[in-house]
Amino acid sequence: MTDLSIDIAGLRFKNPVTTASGTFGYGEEFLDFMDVGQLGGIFVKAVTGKNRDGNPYPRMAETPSGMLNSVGLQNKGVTHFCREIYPRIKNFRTHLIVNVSGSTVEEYVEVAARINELEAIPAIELNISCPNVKLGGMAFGTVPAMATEVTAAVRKVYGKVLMVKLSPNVTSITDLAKAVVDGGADAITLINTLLGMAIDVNRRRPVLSTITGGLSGPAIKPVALRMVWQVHKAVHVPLIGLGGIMNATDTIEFLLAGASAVQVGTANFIDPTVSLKIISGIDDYMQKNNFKSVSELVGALNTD
Amino acid sequence: MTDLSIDIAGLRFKNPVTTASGTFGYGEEFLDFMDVGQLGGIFVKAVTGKNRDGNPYPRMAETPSGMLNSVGLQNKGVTHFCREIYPRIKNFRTHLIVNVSGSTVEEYVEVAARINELEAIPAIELNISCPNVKLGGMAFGTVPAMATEVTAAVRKVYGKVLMVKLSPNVTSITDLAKAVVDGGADAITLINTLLGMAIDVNRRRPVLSTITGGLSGPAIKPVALRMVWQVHKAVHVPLIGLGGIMNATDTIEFLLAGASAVQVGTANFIDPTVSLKIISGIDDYMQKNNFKSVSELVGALNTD
Amino acid sequence: MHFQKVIRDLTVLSNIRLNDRHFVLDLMAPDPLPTMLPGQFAQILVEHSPHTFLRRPFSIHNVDYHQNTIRFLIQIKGDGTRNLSTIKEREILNVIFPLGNSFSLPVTGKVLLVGGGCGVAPLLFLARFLNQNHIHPDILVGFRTKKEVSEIESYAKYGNVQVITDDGTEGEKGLVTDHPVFQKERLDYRKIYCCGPEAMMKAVAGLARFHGIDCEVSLENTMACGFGVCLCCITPTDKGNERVCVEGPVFNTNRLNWFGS
Amino acid sequence: MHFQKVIRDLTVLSNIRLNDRHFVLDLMAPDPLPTMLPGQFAQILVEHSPHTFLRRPFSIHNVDYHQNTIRFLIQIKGDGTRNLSTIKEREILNVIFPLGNSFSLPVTGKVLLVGGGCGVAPLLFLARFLNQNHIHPDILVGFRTKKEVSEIESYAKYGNVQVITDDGTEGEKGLVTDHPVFQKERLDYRKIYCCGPEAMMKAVAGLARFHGIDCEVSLENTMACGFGVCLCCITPTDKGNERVCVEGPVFNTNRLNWFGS
Ligand SMILES: Cc1cc2nc3c(=O)[nH]c(=O)nc-3n(C[C@H](O)[C@H](O)[C@H](O)COP(=O)(O)OP(=O)(O)OC[C@H]3O[C@@H](n4cnc5c(N)ncnc54)[C@H](O)[C@@H]3O)c2cc1C
Ligand SMILES: Cc1cc2nc3c(=O)[nH]c(=O)nc-3n(C[C@H](O)[C@H](O)[C@H](O)COP(=O)(O)OP(=O)(O)OC[C@H]3O[C@@H](n4cnc5c(N)ncnc54)[C@H](O)[C@@H]3O)c2cc1C
Ligand SMILES: Cc1cc2nc3c(=O)[nH]c(=O)nc-3n(C[C@H](O)[C@H](O)[C@H](O)COP(=O)(O)O)c2cc1C
Ligand SMILES: Cc1cc2nc3c(=O)[nH]c(=O)nc-3n(C[C@H](O)[C@H](O)[C@H](O)COP(=O)(O)O)c2cc1C
Ligand code: FES
Ligand code: FES
Repeated sequence: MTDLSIDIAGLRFKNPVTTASGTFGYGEEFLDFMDVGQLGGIFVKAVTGKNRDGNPYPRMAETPSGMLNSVGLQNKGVTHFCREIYPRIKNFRTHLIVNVSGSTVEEYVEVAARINELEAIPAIELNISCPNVKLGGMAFGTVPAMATEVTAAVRKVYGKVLMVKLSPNVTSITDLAKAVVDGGADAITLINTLLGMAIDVNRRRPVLSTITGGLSGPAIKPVALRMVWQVHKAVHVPLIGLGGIMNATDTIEFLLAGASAVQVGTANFIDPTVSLKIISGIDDYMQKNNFKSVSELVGALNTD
Repeated sequence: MTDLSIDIAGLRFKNPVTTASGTFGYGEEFLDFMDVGQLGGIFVKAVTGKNRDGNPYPRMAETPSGMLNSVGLQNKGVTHFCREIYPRIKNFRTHLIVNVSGSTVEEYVEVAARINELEAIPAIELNISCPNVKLGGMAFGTVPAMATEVTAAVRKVYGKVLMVKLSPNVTSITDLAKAVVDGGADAITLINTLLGMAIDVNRRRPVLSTITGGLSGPAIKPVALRMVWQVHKAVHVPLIGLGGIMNATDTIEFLLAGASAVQVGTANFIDPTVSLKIISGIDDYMQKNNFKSVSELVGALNTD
Repeated sequence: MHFQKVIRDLTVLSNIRLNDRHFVLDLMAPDPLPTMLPGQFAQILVEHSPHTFLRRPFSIHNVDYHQNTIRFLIQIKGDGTRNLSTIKEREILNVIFPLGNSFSLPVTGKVLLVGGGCGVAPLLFLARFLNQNHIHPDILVGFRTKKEVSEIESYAKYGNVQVITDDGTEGEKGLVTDHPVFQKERLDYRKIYCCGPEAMMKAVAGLARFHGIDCEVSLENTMACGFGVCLCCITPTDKGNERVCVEGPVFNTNRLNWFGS
Repeated sequence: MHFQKVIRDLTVLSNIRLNDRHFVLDLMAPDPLPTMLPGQFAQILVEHSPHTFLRRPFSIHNVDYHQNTIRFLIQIKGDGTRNLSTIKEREILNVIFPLGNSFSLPVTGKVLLVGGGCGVAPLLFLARFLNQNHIHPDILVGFRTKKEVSEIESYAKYGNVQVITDDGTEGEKGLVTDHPVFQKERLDYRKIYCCGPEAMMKAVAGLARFHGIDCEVSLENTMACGFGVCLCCITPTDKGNERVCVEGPVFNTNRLNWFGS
């Protein structure tokens, strides 16, 4: 038997396979398909200060080995989350981590402070890919100083494990990683979606109502792996890697590149049980290659 | 009959379909397969000041709907190009455009000045994705001031059509586009490859000798389209779009997003004759949709 | 009402080509099928199609609980459906089902089913279901042309079928709303169930509304997951943005914003 | 020497499974085949395989100019070859060929062909070609185990075949270099042609060099285009980085940097 458990900033995960925010709902929709208690963790979908309707339809376009979405953080706000959702899911036997989003530093702080009070939530993941409404719509995650600022502000009110999720749409991912570590991040998730676009030539219109949207799926895996590897060399906090993971092999690639855990995103849409298959696939790989603990794989890429 | 010809900075292309640098050699290898004179143009592979051996093997990794390469500008240098290659290809009945690369401003200028003397070459394409050896390896194409500087320096010695090819690995592609227009670019090509990585889990090693490499193919098309559209709104020089084009539909998407012409890259490896199929596919589309001139399609995306 | 959703490898029992653009797939499950209702759909995984990344949603056309078979009526649109059209007997398809809500239980009185093109798919199951509930519906099906008219005998088992074609090569000529059943004096239905292209559903819903008839439609939408987690498939309703794959695909047209506010 | 390269839709004439991991494809052209030589290869497009983006290179195993057929011997490695292994008669494959250089024209005197596993593919065509040039080669073929030993009769038509298996279940036991032909006193060949896994080719090349025998190998490599434009497939030679798909795949081992400098 191999040891799949892994420590991330003092939090023990039973295995390194978690599900990505926005692709797993609150986990409830998966109960028909699987025992969610077998997952390393669930990153529940983005929670903002107030209710958000999200963007108009159409919100999705299929692309080669991927998809674009422009859901736009649709959710009923933090109060609804705490009152309605949390009681329904708090007994799932896995780490529940809330993806915290906002358009101002104040909104991030408000949501983080409210989530801090929920006993069964051991960590949050700050989603800093959102445009900062006060600073002309430039995303928090694209300017290092802004990234440090929002992380530090949340750090003040949030006492548990603070993860920050980075956007890949930047010239230097390592600058952003260092910026959030400076702000007090305990761990870094990467990557969020690449900004992309799809066009319908028959209608001569963008497919998405928002014109551009976020690209996810296997198409982005090479970029995601590269960023995990670059950040792994640049900072000393644990990393959670994602982007196009479809199977155990993809997952092991992220671990080797330096991720301590992974998130499965778009793949959940194609096979809702894929995470469990990945967990057993990692175990197979470790047995075949004589690894005892999954932590031996983390950053074990041989580059000489 | 539709009119497929298009003007780019005063240069008339017989149609908007050209082939991308590094994916079409010097055109000679395609003579068995097709009449290259039917192409709008050929962007020949990168030419540098001196001979370059390129990177060690392995230089290629297949990825979902794409591939990574780390060829590394292998070529025999500008003198060899002018003496040996140019005489062999100068009578191809299509626009031959040389992709000019370097590691210092001086190298770009030297190569551009030499190519300026070749009568049958009506334009060059500056490839500013290369790392600047004098400035710590940061690519010319990622820092606007550096991009302006190298463009302006080449502008001084190069009298014909000056195109600059941008790297997508930046936070703001429009800043870079404006920078090269400031430097005197007549047209902008976008995009070059996305920086990515592939890992072999059996050997626990990177697949590429250089660890990271350039991602091309359909996987990057959504990102490329988004950048063409953003730049089309931001600057007023003609654009040449590329990234993942496999067929006429993809091409029309780029034209609608704002490109005046396209380059076909990785697709040449899969079907060496694909460019000719694309040309006739555009004609079909125009006939079906009652367009007379291909220029009517450029930027014709309806976004209200 | 919660329907247990399952992921199953189903075996292709038959793949019958109806015409150039349509085919019927019968899939068989090894174990008993879960309960499903008309209007629900399935998400089919299309392997071997390089241009089909996500699953493809298809309405349940019919179910046979005795033989453990489930039937789909599919129109060839792009790579995914083209690929499915070539699948052979004994091959395996991975399917998630049943998904979404269903047409609401029938009221007493006359009801009309209106289907256009491939939108007829859920109506066969619905007609049978109404029949089991002692309702003999009127069924109006529209096709482009005679060559595409199909399965009329199947519908005829459960109701009075009328056909209309765009080009008049069979039945009446015109769009479904041109059909005599929509003449004012005959519009004495308690309910209209409609499925087809959005423009058609809007036209039918408009007539129904004008005559004060309850109308339910089955919406199409681009779906990534099909089971409620991606929020890609929303439609604006009186309750805000609702998911077509969970709160739909069947909506009472009074709840949609089709008629302005 | 320039070989006219063509892109053709070829029809699958037969797909014969040799064992768990190997199969032989016969493809037929509608028009006369271009001239090709042993050592050259083809790039096959694998459709219907979502994980196969680029073409796949395979050596020409044999050619029949009268019947316009070309044969490939293929080992199942990943998705692309697995997909090809299921292709049926009459299906179409798009193929670019002939690509690359060829084994050099034979010298007089004894020659040895050494193939390991799937590396035997180009050697059948080569053996036939040598035969046509009045050379009767010794042919040593290595396999993992008896079950994988195949096509021995085909080789036997053109030379003296000897078999060695890793597990000794047929012929000698061990790696090809363990075979008695490599015993010093018997190594009186003028030339050795070798194709197989790189480690095997290096071992054979080392022995050949030690005994002063000319040795040609056919290199594998990851290829994007296969016809010389991408520069992905280079190998270091005495002339710098050369393209395996154009200047190769066959190289005289003296030109490679296998033995240090
Ligand atoms: C709830 C529901 C039930 C459906 N029932 C049936 C049915 O019973 N029979 C039938 O033939 N079709 C049905 N459809 C439509 C069917 O899903 C699409 O025709 C199919 O997904 C097209 O796939 P493709 O790969 O062939 O085409 P593509 O090449 O992907 O696209 C062709 C066209 O179909 C549209 N489309 C693509 N993917 C989807 C998607 N996931 N959802 C909706 N539209 C899409 C595209 O916008 C495009 O215009 C249903 C759709 C929904 C949402
Ligand atoms: C000149 C040449 C001639 C060849 N002749 C034969 C032959 O006659 N019979 C035969 O069975 N095989 C031959 N091969 C090897 C064959 O091309 C690969 O086994 C095949 O491409 C694997 O494809 P796949 O999709 O099944 O495997 P993948 O899943 O793509 O990969 C499986 C393994 O094969 C390697 N591989 C993948 N793509 C290539 C590629 N384009 N070139 C080389 N290696 C690759 C990968 O590194 C990996 O280790 C030849 C290769 C070359 C370069
Ligand atoms: C439909 C959809 C909704 C998403 N919503 C969120 C979100 O609310 N917050 C967030 O941080 N990331 C969100 N993401 C991004 C994913 O969590 C993930 O970073 C991205 O999809 C890349 O991983 P993948 O390729 O495995 O899907 C969303 C992605 C998709 C496809
Ligand atoms: C093998 C290979 C070599 C390339 N060499 C060059 C080069 O020398 N100069 C350059 O500007 N771009 C080079 N590129 C980038 C392409 O020109 C093009 O920008 C990129 O591949 C995206 O287009 P595609 O997806 O259509 O291939 C190369 C790409 C590939 C795949
Ligand atoms: S398709 Fe994902 S929520 Fe409906
Ligand atoms: S594979 Fe492209 S040059 Fe050899």
